[in-house]
Amino acid sequence: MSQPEVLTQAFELGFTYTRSTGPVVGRFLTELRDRRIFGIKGSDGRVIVPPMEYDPVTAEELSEFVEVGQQGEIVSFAWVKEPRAAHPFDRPFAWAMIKLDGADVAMIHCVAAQSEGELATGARVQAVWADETRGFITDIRCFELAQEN
Amino acid sequence: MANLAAVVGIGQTKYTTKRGDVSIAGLVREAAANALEDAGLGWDDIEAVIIGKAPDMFEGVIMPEIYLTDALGCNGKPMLRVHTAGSVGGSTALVAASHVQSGTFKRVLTVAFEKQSESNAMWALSTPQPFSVHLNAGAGGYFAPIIREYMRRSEAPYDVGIKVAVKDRLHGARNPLAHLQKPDITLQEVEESFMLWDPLRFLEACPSSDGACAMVIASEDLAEQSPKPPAWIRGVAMRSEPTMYAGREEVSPQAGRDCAADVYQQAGITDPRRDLDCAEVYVPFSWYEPMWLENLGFAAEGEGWKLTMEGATSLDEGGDIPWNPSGGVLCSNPIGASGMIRFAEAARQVRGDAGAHQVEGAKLALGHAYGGGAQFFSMWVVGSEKS
Amino acid sequence: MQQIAIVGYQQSDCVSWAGATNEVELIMPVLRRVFDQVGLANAQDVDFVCSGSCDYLQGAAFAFVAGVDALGAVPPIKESHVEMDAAWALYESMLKIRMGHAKSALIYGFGKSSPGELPIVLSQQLDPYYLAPQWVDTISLAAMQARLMLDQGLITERDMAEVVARSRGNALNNPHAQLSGDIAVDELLAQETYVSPLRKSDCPPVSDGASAVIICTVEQAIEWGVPYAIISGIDHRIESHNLAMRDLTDSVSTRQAAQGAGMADGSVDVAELYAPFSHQEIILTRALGLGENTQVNPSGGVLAGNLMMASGLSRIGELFNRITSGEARRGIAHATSGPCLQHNLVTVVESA
Amino acid sequence: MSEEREMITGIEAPIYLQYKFTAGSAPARFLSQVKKGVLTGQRCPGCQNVYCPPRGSCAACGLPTEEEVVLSDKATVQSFTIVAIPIPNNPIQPPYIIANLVPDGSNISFIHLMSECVNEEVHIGQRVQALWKPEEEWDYAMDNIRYFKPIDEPDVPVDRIGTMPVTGWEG
Repeated sequence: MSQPEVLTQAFELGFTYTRSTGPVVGRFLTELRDRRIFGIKGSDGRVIVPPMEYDPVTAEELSEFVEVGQQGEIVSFAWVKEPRAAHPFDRPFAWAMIKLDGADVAMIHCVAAQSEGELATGARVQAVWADETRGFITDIRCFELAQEN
Repeated sequence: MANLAAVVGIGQTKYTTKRGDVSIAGLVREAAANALEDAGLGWDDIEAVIIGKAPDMFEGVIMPEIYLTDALGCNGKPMLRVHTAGSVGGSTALVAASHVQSGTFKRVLTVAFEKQSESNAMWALSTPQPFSVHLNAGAGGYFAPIIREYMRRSEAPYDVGIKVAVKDRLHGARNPLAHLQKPDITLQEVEESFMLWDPLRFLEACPSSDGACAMVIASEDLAEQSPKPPAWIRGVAMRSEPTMYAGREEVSPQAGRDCAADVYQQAGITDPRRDLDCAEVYVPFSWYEPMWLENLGFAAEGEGWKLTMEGATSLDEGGDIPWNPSGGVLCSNPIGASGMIRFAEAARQVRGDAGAHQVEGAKLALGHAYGGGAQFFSMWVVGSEKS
Repeated sequence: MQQIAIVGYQQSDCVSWAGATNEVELIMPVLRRVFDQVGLANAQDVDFVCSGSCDYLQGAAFAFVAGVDALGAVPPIKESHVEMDAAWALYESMLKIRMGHAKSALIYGFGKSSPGELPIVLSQQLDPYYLAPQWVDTISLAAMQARLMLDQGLITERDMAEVVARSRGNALNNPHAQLSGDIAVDELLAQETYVSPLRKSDCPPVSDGASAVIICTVEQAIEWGVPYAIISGIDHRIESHNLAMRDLTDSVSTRQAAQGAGMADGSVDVAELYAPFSHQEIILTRALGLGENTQVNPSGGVLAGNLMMASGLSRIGELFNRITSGEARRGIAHATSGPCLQHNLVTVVESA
Repeated sequence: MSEEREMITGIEAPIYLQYKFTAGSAPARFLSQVKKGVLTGQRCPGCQNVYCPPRGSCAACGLPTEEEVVLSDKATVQSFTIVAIPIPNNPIQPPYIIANLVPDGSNISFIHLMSECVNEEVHIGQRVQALWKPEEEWDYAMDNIRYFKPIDEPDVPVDRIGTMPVTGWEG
């Protein structure tokens, strides 16, 4: 029997999906475009950012939007020393759970910092907006340590 | 012996090219909420959720049950995701039924969906793979040669497919949820439509749709208390065979014949054309009606097209065995949901709740789905009576 | 509820790259071995077949269809598939047996994770509007979960390293493990962080492979005359997809599943937990209330080799091995799906 | 009043994933031979049927296929379709014929292009032969065969398609 060679070839599985957002996600992204951050009130009154369409406990549709602050505190974070090609930075950065002022539930986004040592749970961060906003989650380009007032 | 189970709630979305007004969760939720409302139930009444869809590549969301948990009120409950290619809507319903028929659960919700407008179905079904010839011509390219072989064997006239295309679109015009609404369609219009995959014309093929379908399936005692008539599940069957093997019968796959024999035996059906009142059968390309008429035993081999041409499967012509009174896959095709829609529409018929496409007095109906290279089959028979 | 027996389990080696082995070539040898173990010719000798896999691992739609080519499915068979870990395929198979439509079932799971960048591929499981477009990888999510525990004083880095050291040590006795060895906790702690606070050793390796299990009614097991263990309970539960809505330091759904499966009805001599990250083993152990009388992951667990879509099924199989070998009388197997232990399944297995 | 902007109702989500594909052992053996201009199949040790291209198993028996069989590049049309619409990822412009072809010596068909034919005259049972690219362009790919074209041999009766020996069809 013939011996096979090992045949390896790279390929890309790619498509640009066209997602419709529905009213809740759409409202959040619309506000992002206008550089505002909105959450939604859950059935227990907690403010969830980004807004969920359906309450995790009661399964009811949610609709009460609340604007939250653009600063908040780090609840937890992961320091990425070696960013992957798909990641938003090509230098070390953090993914973090960030509880924005006025929100009760953290959102996950990236944080720019020089080193892991700059960051800590409880550290205050603020949103940095993209130069052009278009109604996409990356309109918040990243968070960075908040300036002391 | 399996416990008795019944469909007690059915919910669907309107099928359309693009549901631009909802998220993926919103689409799935709409069908589920409609099913709950139909059953007179709330989210807390549901013990488990069984969800199905075709390849994740259609929406680019991997294992979407993970993201859909909250939309389906599933936090703290079991959730199972089925994927058996195009038959998935049917097999999802069967897996859901097994949750109740096994005596494990009293009442479950099952949902199947596709939001095909998020991508391009043709792309998702023919993504490039290294070292293979890029000749994949979509589902039509796969099935057209098989149809050609059926035409050769059966010596059916060329216009059988055209007749099916018109018949199902006229059925669909009675169904407000159907995607294609073509009440004025003519044989000539179908015949003159663009040839896509010779011998298949544009109007002989299914559309690409967004949509979701859901059902609530309950145990015997709960079904009896249900506010609307239950559709009793009288038989369930699945069969699979490989896509390709030497000597495979592609025109009338053995898996389809075996699956039908199994489900008929459970439901006590000896002559499907006589014993069943109607059938919702997965016909994505017009010629698959005569082919499945034979495969499912409604007609002898080589004779299926005659039933079609006689009008036996047409509601409008007063046929004795209407096929796809809802308009079928030829009118609406959210791939992952298409099988479940067949199963749900069969249940609607025996509940007497099919509106303008109701088959008068329907008591026993077949739901059918197939997928892959016509190699995965799932079927159920539902009835207005328990036995 | 009808008792159901496990009669066979086989797994391939966990390898970082399966090389020139396609899906059917990956599955066939494992199926051959599990059929031989029970004395069956092929899939025609069981009443139902169910598999678990994920198209995106290898990047092709309908990856599972190739699995059917390994079965000898002519004449046609009763067969189904979940786009989940095959532990859920076993769950579906149990329902089929309980409803009387099968007396036996073959379950298999397979994954070739090596072709893609697994942590990035799995980012596309997340919320498609808020998280997937950010490409938040699964290791980073687990790292945030670990930090929550560290910050709250629920664990120390040493605790995590101890899990890893035990896993590697236990894996010395597992011929299919990818990572094994005698490694000191201090040695692990001396390694630098990877996605901080996780070290590479806290994360599972990327593995290719497959596993298979055969289950049947007790009557069938007796008729076949093979050793068997009894599945006395099985349940699974999912939690909110919003990670921040969950208490990530606990696993509520694992506890619910264990309760549903009747774990508390007897002793738990051994627990095979699908904990992809070291701290998650601690979360699970605590959520389940496992004490010193329970041996955790004698196989080495998935830190020693992680067959995506098969690891959950393998946990059940490994437990079966412990029980039929007489090392344990009763135990639990756990499977997970989704980021940070979102969806969990618990199976209770007892000696016959 | 500030300028009212439209609500966001949709987004574009680019999902581009990179993979490194490795052909399985059976396909790799097959492609290694195709690179030399030779079509091969693999025989099932159970039912003795020959699969081309081989995928590693006889799907009917569930057995690994090992024995390699050299096939002819002459084939019979089992069925075909004329594709009239452009297909994503497919560079060929319609209309073109995709045929299910069984090479002599094999018991199963594969799909490939047919050309140098009158579309209306293509039929089941027709005899065709591979038209290979120039040898210097051969790679590990089935498109070393540019297409199949009709040859002047009598049709194979329908019930014998898929049973031709590698020595061919005498008519």
